Amino acid sequence: MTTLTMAKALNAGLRRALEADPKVLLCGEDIGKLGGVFRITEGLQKDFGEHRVIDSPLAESGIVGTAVGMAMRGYRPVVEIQFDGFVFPAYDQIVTQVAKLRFRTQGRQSLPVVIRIPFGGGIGAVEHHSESPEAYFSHTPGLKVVTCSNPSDAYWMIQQSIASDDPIIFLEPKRRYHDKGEVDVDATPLPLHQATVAREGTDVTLLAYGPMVRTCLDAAAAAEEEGRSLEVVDLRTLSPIDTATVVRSVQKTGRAVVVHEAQQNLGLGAELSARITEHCFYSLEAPVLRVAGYDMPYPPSRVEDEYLPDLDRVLDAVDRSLAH
Amino acid sequence: MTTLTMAKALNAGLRRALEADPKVLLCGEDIGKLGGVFRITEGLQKDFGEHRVIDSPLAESGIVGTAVGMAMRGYRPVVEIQFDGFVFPAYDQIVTQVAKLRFRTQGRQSLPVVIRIPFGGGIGAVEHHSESPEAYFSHTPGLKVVTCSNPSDAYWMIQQSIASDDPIIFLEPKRRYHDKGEVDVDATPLPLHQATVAREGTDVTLLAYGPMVRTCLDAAAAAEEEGRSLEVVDLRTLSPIDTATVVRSVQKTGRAVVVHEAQQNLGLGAELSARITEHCFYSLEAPVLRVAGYDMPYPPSRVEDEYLPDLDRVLDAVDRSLAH
Amino acid sequence: MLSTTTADETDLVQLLTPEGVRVEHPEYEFTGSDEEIAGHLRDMVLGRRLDTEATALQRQGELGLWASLLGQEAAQVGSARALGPNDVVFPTYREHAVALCMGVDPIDLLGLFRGVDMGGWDAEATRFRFYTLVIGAQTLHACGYAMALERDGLVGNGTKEEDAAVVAYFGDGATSQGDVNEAFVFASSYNAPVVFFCQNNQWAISEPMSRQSRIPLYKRSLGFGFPGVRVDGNDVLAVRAVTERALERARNGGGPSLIEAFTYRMGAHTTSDDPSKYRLADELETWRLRDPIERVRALLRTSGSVGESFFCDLETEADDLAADLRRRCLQLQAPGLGSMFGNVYGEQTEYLAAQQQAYAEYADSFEMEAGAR
Amino acid sequence: MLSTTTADETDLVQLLTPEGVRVEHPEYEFTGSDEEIAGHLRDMVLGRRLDTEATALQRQGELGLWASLLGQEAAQVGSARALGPNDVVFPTYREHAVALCMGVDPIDLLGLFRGVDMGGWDAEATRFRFYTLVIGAQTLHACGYAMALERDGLVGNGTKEEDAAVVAYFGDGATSQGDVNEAFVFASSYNAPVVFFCQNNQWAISEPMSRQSRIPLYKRSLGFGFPGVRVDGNDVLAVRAVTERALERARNGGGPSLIEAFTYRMGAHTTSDDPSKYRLADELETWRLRDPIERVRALLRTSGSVGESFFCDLETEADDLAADLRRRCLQLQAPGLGSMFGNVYGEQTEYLAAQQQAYAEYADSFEMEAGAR
Ligand SMILES: Cc1ncc(C[n+]2csc(CCOP(=O)(O)OP(=O)(O)O)c2C)c(N)n1
Ligand SMILES: Cc1ncc(C[n+]2csc(CCOP(=O)(O)OP(=O)(O)O)c2C)c(N)n1
Ligand SMILES: [Mg+2]
Ligand SMILES: [Mg+2]
Repeated sequence: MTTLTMAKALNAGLRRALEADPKVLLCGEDIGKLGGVFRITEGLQKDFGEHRVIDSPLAESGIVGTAVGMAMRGYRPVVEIQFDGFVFPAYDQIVTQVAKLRFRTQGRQSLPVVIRIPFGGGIGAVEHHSESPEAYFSHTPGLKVVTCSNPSDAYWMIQQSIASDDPIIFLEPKRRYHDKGEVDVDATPLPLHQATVAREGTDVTLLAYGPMVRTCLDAAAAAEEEGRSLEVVDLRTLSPIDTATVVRSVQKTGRAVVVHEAQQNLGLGAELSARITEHCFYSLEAPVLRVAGYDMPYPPSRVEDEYLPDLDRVLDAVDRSLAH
Repeated sequence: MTTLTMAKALNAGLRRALEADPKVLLCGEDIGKLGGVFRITEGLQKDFGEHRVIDSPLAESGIVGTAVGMAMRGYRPVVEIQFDGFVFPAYDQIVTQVAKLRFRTQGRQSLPVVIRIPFGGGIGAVEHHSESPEAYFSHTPGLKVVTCSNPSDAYWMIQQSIASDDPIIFLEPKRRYHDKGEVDVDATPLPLHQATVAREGTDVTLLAYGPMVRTCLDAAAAAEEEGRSLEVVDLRTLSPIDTATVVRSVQKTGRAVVVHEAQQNLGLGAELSARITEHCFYSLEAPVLRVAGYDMPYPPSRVEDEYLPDLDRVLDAVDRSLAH
Repeated sequence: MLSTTTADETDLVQLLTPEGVRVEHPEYEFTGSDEEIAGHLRDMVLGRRLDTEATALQRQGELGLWASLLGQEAAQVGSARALGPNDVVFPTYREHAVALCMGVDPIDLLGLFRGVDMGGWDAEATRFRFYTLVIGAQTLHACGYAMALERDGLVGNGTKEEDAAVVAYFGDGATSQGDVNEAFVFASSYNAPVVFFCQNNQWAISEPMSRQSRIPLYKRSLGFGFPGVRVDGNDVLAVRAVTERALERARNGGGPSLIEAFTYRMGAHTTSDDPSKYRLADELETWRLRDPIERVRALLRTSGSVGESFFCDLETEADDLAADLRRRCLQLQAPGLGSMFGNVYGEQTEYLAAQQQAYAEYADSFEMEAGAR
Repeated sequence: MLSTTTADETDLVQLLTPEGVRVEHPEYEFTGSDEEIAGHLRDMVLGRRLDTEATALQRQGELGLWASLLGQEAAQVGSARALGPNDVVFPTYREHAVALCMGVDPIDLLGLFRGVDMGGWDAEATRFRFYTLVIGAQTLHACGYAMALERDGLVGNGTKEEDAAVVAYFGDGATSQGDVNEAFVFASSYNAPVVFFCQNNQWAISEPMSRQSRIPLYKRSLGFGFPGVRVDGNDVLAVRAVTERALERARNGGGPSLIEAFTYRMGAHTTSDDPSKYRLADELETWRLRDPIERVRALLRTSGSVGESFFCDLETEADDLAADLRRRCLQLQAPGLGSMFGNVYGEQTEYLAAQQQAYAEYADSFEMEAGAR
């Protein structure tokens, strides 16, 4: 057991993946000498060389498109997109090429590409640096979308993603990069696409992922003081959603609140609400409520605290759910 | 009243917009002499000149990006994307630039760009030519997303979209281009963002848009023979959803089935289900059901009939809803 | 000459005139035997015949669409025959003759257009990757693949049998796409062993080359720091010579280069297209005189290196290919949708497995109904 | 000299040496008066002072981030001062000195970096469009705007007072983006009146120019059919002369051109960056000797065309600007989130209006709570 920040845990996970398999390559802007703007790849180019840790020209479509070509030849490229807001130049390559290749080849060609994206707000950044694009990718068949909420998951999930033969969008909650946590490098990790009950409770289920798991755990702790028992489910994988774990929890509590930073309209909350209603129609005591980013572009950072779901908004929704 | 195909109605609507406002420009690949691959712009370059009906280089990001620049100088560009599957190279310009400009300028700069996209399947096309990307755009604040289901709406909605000061993704159900319908060019059209009850009924509400409205109307006609009364709501605008009209209908019938071609996971059906459950929790007799594309890439055309929602699948869902 | 077909003729590498006369070029030379020339003719004739048959199949409703290569046989065969045994091709959707040369079973080319699959051949074994319909996307894949070759130690390693390179095909229209230009950037930056082979057939659907560039396309690479050359795309000998040189350079670690094969799309863009809307018949006439096949026939007839029977046998072979293609095309069935749920992921998801099962049950219910009748 | 800073020095247009000596160039000439030169110095000094103050404000937590222009003053002022009264600028995020020259109130530049807005100035009135953080996106906007100018009859119409053109700023790293290359395609295809002004400051965050291109960047345009020129980006006279020529050409209907201003990013990429990780101090030293401000000071001192008081006054003016900037920065408040719901659409949606109301009620409930305490 060691205590690591999420950033260091990711770095350690990448290092282990590079050591384990010579076919693993990292590519992206500024990931070499600089170690990435968040230092997630710090020291890796020095230790594994420029041929395996590749600084790319400033062109995201090019980064993903060349990764596709490398994967076609048996490599396992792990691509870094510098910020969430800069993934869109690569969107075409991701949705028309990465997501579809296996299907187009009738399952014959796998495309083990991992696309790492630091995502979400809360770090006081300028525009385009705080986006939550997960729904765009989750709606796309052929991709898998995962996100970690703590250092241990970060360490394991990045390795599992690299080992997966499916293309994976790996979302890193950048505001949690410096959160510390225990990492047991000898543990047997949970299966990658399994959700986990991060805290047990009986009254209302909070469904969250990535940066909002911490927020929900805090909310649950606060609620406990008021005598309310909230269960927190950390989805971990956004596509495919682990419906079984979600349904199990909601069938128990009868109430669900989904929490995410992304804009509400057609966000993950919509899908979770639809699935929960389909599966738990008779056990639901209240409609699934959503606490999400408002449906506007991400605002200037000085007001992001008002924009982002926080403990108060979560508890407010819990109150509304219980009032039903 | 004249009878027109949807293709001709769009052509007539574009013509009228070009006549009405010298600031209206059309841009896109092959829209000039060829009149577009679907002939929607047929004859317009001849009549309005190369300066207003502009054949663009083969580059979608360029098409949308230059349209942004033209709109900044007071023009009202109407962009044609040749097929749904080719909008993604322009995705960055659409979501980071087109969608955000007004917000970034604190409401001072409007960006009246219309992006026309023939969408959906059912025409026996090769890959990338049958996509339904509406959820990607609907999740993006700052955009409005509309789609027509009949020639009259096509005629009016394209003009209303061009007149709108907001950027609009205008989705044209290409499999309905040759459907005929009455167009009254002197009518007063419905407001652009209002849904309409395309057929009244009492037992179950079918929610559809674009190509699936025809399918749902057919299903309702077939159901009538079995003594079932289905109401069909044509959403017309996918963002913002006209929640009031949807809720009114579902409160009446107590049951809803959403039908779309797009993949189910995080499709419009998810959002509609979530909203309906929020607003109609106590009047819902069954969970909102979804009839949608399966969550795989659009398949080869010889099996698209099995992939696409059809009358039978809609009626099957109606049965399941009523069985609750 | 028409504006769209005006080239800096002086820039054009040509080794065989439209009249079938071999000419010298200061830099390039075709060193193959007469037999090889006859082989190239055969490739071109078979390619054309395949194309004609597919077009006919489309007209008869057996294919949903076809993208004809008519007029581009020399560009395709000349470049394909320049490939070494390890070289890999990333095509667009029109390189049917390249596919033939690389040993793709022609029937496998039809699946995409018939709507039964998205490519039926073995991309690995044939070294002919799948068709790409999104304009330009494959140029980046080619570049990445080339970078991977280098990482595999297969570039400039002094072992001719091992060295490999990549050819990325694309059209004149594609040169406007961001992806293609980014591919130029990456190839240049990493000195990747990739040959960018642009078939400038003068048209991108209805748009003439002049809409995409006001200078000859082969000059594009000058802006990115690697060489470009324009070759008479209807001259199979010149195309072969030029491509061979570029591939050798790439395999040896010399980096990328761009070839513009100056040719002409004799047919419609695809069977859905109607070129009469946007181009003049004159243009077609001009280019008919430059037919890539006729000039080789003329050469072989003049040189007498093959007997008349060669031509007859070739016709027969082509007809057989066509007949066989037709017969097998009619049998080409799509696998059921049910089987496709398994092709989305390597590790199937519960969610999709459930959809698959629901679909199967739903489909069964119809069959049962039908059976009950 | 270091590899990243090696230029084909012979290609470089220079009119003022680092030592402050005016030199001749066969093609370009700076024709402005000494007064104008003094004016340029003033612009550069104010730009640098603004930059220093903003950097300090960031260190003190008053700004979230700052992108320093240090070292690029001549490239920015020289190009901005070449603009005619109708010309329009599409900047990146670093053109603070251009903004100053165009009359943008410096405080308005801070909003984005303080996190209170995304651009506070009037883009219409100042003809200085908003900053664009997505690398390269603005080059297409610039190109479209230029196409619109042409449609407005404001290009080459013979009336100097009316003619207009556009300048698109971008960096060396940006040249790799698809969008920038597509902007080259569109500008070339439509002969749009746009000057592509690339500030090659040798670095894209941690990546040296050589990662983006192996040939000088000004040559990129040769691949697209329009002229490119490399100018000493630390020589304000040369930049001005070169940009003036390019703008005139554009306004007259001569079409696009590319200028590569060869300069150096003396500071970090932004205040979040740590250049010691990736570049050597030596490089900085080399470039310090080419400081864009010092050479003009030297020239003015030698020529004696301004008195010593000019320099003193300028220091005072700069200090005042800085003090004023600081004072106003501290007062810069974000409008409440509540007001922003109204900025998403021209025609507000019911859905968002409802969110706005819910937000207002929710926010009020806290205020009431707070009030009740
Ligand atoms: C990204 C994208 N945009 C648009 C299209 C539609 N489209 C298919 S082929 C074509 C023209 C291609 O021209 P060119 O590159 O010259 O190749 P050619 O067809 O002439 O071989 C277009 C616009 C597409 N397939 N992909
Ligand atoms: C599309 C996109 N990708 C990545 C980034 C992150 N980023 C911001 S500035 C920068 C480097 C830009 O370098 P250059 O174009 O040379 O401009 P400079 O900052 O040197 O002025 C990068 C990679 C971005 N803003 N946009
Ligand atoms: Mg072409
Ligand atoms: Mg730079």
